[in-house]
Amino acid sequence: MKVEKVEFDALSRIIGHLNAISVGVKQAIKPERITTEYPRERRKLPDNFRGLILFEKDRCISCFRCAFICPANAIQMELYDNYYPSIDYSKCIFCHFCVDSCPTTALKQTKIHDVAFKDLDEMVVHTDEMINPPELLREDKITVEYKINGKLVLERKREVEDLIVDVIPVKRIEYHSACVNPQNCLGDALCALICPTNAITVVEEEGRRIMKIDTAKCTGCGLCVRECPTKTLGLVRREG
Amino acid sequence: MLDAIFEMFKGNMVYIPLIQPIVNALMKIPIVNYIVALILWKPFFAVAILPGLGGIMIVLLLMVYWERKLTARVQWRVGPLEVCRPLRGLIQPLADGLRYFFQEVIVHVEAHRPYYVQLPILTFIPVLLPILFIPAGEIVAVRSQYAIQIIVALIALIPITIIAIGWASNNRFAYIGTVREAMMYFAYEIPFVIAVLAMILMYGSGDPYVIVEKQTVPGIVMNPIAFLVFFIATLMATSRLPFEIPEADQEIAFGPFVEYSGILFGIVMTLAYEKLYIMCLLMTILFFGGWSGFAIPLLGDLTPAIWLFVKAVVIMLIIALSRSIYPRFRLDQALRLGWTSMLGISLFSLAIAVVKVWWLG
Amino acid sequence: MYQWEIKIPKKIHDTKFFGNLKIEVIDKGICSHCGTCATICPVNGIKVEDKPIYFPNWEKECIDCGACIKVCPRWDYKPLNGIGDYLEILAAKSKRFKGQDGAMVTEIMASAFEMDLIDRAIFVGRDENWKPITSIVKDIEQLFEETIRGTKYSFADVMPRIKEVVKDYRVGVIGTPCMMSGVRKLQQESGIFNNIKLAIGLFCTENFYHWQLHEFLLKEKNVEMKDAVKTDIKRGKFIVSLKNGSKVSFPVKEFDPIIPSGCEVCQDFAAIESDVSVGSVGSKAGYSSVIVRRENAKKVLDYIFEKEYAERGEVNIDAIQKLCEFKIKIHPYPPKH
Amino acid sequence: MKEFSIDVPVEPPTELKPLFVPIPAEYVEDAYKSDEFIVLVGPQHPGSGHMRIIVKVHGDIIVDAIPDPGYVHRSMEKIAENRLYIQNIPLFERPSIMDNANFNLGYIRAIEESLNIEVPERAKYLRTIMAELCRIGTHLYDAAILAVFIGHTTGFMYPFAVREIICECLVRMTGARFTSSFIIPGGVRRDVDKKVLDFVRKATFEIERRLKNFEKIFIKNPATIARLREVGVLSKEEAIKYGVVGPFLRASGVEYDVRKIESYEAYDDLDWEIVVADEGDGYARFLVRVNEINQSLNIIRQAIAKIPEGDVISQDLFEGVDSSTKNPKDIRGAFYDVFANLTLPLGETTTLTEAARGLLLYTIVSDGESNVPYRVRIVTPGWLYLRGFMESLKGERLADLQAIYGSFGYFPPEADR
Repeated sequence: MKVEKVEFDALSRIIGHLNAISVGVKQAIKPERITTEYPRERRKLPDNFRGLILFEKDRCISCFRCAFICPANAIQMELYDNYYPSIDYSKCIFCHFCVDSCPTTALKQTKIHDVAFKDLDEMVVHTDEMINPPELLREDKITVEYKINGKLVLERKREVEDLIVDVIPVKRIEYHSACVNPQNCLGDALCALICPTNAITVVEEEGRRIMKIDTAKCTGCGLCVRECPTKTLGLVRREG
Repeated sequence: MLDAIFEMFKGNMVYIPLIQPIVNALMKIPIVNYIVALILWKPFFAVAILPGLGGIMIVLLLMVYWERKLTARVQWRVGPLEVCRPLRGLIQPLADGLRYFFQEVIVHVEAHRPYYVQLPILTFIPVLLPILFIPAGEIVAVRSQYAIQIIVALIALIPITIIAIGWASNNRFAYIGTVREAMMYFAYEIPFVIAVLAMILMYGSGDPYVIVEKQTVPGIVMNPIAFLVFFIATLMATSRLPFEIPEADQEIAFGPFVEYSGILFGIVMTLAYEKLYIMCLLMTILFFGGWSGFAIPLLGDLTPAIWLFVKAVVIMLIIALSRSIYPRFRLDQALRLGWTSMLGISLFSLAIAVVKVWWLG
Repeated sequence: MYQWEIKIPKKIHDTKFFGNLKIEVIDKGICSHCGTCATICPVNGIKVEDKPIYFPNWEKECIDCGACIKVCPRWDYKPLNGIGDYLEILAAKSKRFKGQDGAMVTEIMASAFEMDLIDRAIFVGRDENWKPITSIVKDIEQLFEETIRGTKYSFADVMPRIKEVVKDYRVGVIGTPCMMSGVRKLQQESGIFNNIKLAIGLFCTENFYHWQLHEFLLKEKNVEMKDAVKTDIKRGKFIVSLKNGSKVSFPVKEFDPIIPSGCEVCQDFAAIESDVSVGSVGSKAGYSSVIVRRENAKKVLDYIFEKEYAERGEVNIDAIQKLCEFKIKIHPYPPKH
Repeated sequence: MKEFSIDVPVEPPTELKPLFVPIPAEYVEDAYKSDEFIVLVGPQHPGSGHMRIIVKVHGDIIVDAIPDPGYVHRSMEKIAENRLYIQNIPLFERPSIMDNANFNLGYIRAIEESLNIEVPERAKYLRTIMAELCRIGTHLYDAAILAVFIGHTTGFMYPFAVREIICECLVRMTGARFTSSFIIPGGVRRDVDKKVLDFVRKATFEIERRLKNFEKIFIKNPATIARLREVGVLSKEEAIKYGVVGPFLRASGVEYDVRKIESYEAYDDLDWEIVVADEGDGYARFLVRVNEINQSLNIIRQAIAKIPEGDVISQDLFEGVDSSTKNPKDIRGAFYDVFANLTLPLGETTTLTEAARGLLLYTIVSDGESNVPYRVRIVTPGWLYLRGFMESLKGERLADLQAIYGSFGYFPPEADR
């Protein structure tokens, strides 16, 4: 397709000037404004909006997947009773790879996108701060939604949108760790060291070392399987 | 001696029925009555309050706000809002001015320090000089038969101060900016003078009083071509878009004013608005019937001044729209426009005036 | 609930296991520098470089698992000697490869690749100073490179490199007799090392630290290793062939001051625990002696001769036998001094 | 006209020395000995910044222009070598955040080509829609920058307002306004529902309607035309010689578009045309992109009308992966298991993508066993047409530098990577 040639003689110039002025005047009289007065009004965001990440402790199996996948290295695992993620929002790029990686939906997206931090240290949001949404001081009374019915209309409703989204947890098959190749074992007990739930224990006796996996405690995170240097361990489907 | 001066003041005071009781009361208090008499002395009133400095202050505050607000409106935005929300951000320019006040003024090493600091303040002189000759009804500083010619001559002084500012800045961009300013000066000055000349020819006098008196039909109807030339010359002279060539912040980073900061920058930036104000006053007198308008009994002598001011301000507000419609021309294009089309149509407007005066009476 | 148990060796000294190894083997001077301990170390702490084996900061970082002691060939050392069991002894010369002698090591490895016996092989290349650089070979094409052939007479970190590939691939290893012993110990210890499908042993009297060899040749013999094209030991003489065509040769005896103490207790000349041992001793110039010890190696050799990649030569078993005995003589254990 | 050079010894300014200007001292001295002088445009430039052009002017005419790019060089290719394949997705969106979908797409296609994954049809259409939305966004952004370069503030605001609608479309589709990291090897991260696609379709008409205002006030404004016409002309031969790409090449009359020549995603199924202009001046470059916006809107409408139902993530990905969820409509829960240990087979894969500003090349070299790329090569359009940009500056006025800069839509982060 060839681009249309634009005339540039005196007449078309005058028409051009008049056109430009007419648009200017028209918009000055009746503007098609699309600005929202943000802190007082708030844009309605879709449910899949990638905002601040919340954390549900009960669901977490301490599998470190979020920390491993994070492209910005923003997630660090912190030790409480187990290892739980903490997010450094000075690094986070809101790609939500962690949310998609979480096999148990312990990490959830919210619509919160405007949080003020006092300093860089505070930007490291620890696990206990991630469980509850941050304190919200909301000035907004109006929710604005972009609606197009032939023309773009900013629909203003006097309502306050809930920023926390209900996330439907993904269906998950449960696993537990098992010793599949005992003859490979070196007895190095790295699995016991890494196990976030202390499901793997080592008892040292005279001349031998007894390794145990407590499948009841095991969350099936697969960390020991990844860590084992000799492929001794493997994940097995949990029965029942 | 003092009494003689006081008598002179008293004999030529602005009469405003609305505040006359207060004036009368104040006139009885010693010393205060001197001050009141001075303020209401017509020449002083013209220069210091309306249409002089006071007018300029109002115009500056209003114009900056209006320009931003109008541009925002055209551009589907809101504009300044947060400074005093109930007034929709009306005092934003005041806040900006305040900020300029507390900002550090940096004078760089290579600048000519005395001129660099003094010139922005000195520019007030060529700006205020034309106001001496602009009458608003009875309120006038200097009454002259050749007032229009003198005003045009004095307006021509303003670019010289800008060039001096650029010179004192001693900067490559400032240099380019001043050269552009000088070139633009030549481009618009001649058509501008010819357009004014056409109007003077039409009215047969350079006396504003005669001009206003003769405008039973506004000058814009009598000679629209001259108005067009005058209008474009105004845009060029005050370096408004599409002729914002000397400043051109994307190309040469504010040209002559590139090195200024703080309150000096604030003063320098008002220069264009002050010039615009004077041009608009002149335009009102030449094309829009000056201070003529229905009398408001309560304001007395102030009525014509208010009319003049209001008309000028309205024109300014309309001119502000040009900023959101046009991009910037290149220098050579603007020069070509000035030296060919504008010169041509200004001569045409002169011809219209000649035809009207000689053949139609 | 899963439960399994591991035997752990006895500690002689009351310190971590690496401490035991350090005292009993490394500090005693019987460490052969084979690097088996580094191969198995689960925390990758043990370092094999051009100096005695060490574990920086082991007091803290060693997790005290005892794996290093379990696999160390010199822990509780009983020297192996003699020519060992074998299925067949033969001499051969590769037609495809050109090497120091018969290039049979490269040939066997290449054939193993062709037979899809292994996916990765660990070879020792060298830089311009003849410093050994281990490289993991993925296909036959890489074997045609010049630098990975020829004997370097210096310790290389062959064993630790096994760790990188052994989890996912079948591996072929070439090494000195002590490394072969290490490989067998590894295979006893953990099933994962059964992935080492082919272990080729080299005839070895002694091996050197590269820097010592380099310095010795430079100072005593005024030979720059940069200029060398080939090093060899023939009839008790160390021969360095130089780029300009001249040769420098001197009796091996002169090396005595730089022989590492670990080698002085080693009596294994013919890599008894390997799958197949290769060396120049016992065959004519341009041929290699090959001692086939196990079935997997036998298959490879059969394949080679079936495809006629190599031609046979005459082998002199007595010569090998003689050198085995000679090594026992010069390396008595326990050492005399 | 005879010219007289002033024989006054002028000291070259010392300021050029500490600024690490990549020109020899003699160059500056020569300029100062003759009638010319050197103006540094940038790097703190009111328009775009992050880029310095060393301009030698003779009076008002540019004699020579030397680019000094690299102010926003982040060594992306090197960073990529230390990251998992999947972790590079957010990284490779960053050179040009307006154009994230196209930049993402090129990389993902290289991975897919290497792994030999068949992408589901629906995912292909969704990718096409996203790529075109980003193309419109980028063209609008460039138009806005061009407007601000020649001093038109309304021309700056209108495209950004229209871009807001595009952002709204993208946020509804992907959850992020830009840098959505939405395209993954084997498809897209999750399915987009019908309502959202309907909104996007309606939005295209709204964009078209609003662009009419923009056309009157900026595109067809005589002052704009005056500034851009016959400025920075690159003839067809020159454009090819200097390796100009994308809409800027098409503006010089070369009919070349990767989407037609090596069609990818759903472009082959849709009906659209390559936009070409003959003049090769600044205005033609601008108009080509304006017309491409219309083509893109057309593509989006067609794609939404034609989009098939079905999966959005390739089933090949789940093969051999021990993942708990294998939902072909949503990657949630299986992201790590599928992608963390993604390893490309040994070899080199190259893809060409038509990004908004032109040809975008990705080459991934894999060593066949590690889960990070051995080498990634990105050649961005900005870098390719920088030479043409500099050549077109010569002989123009200093005031035209901005107009030409804007007409090329040069985006330093994209060129510097």
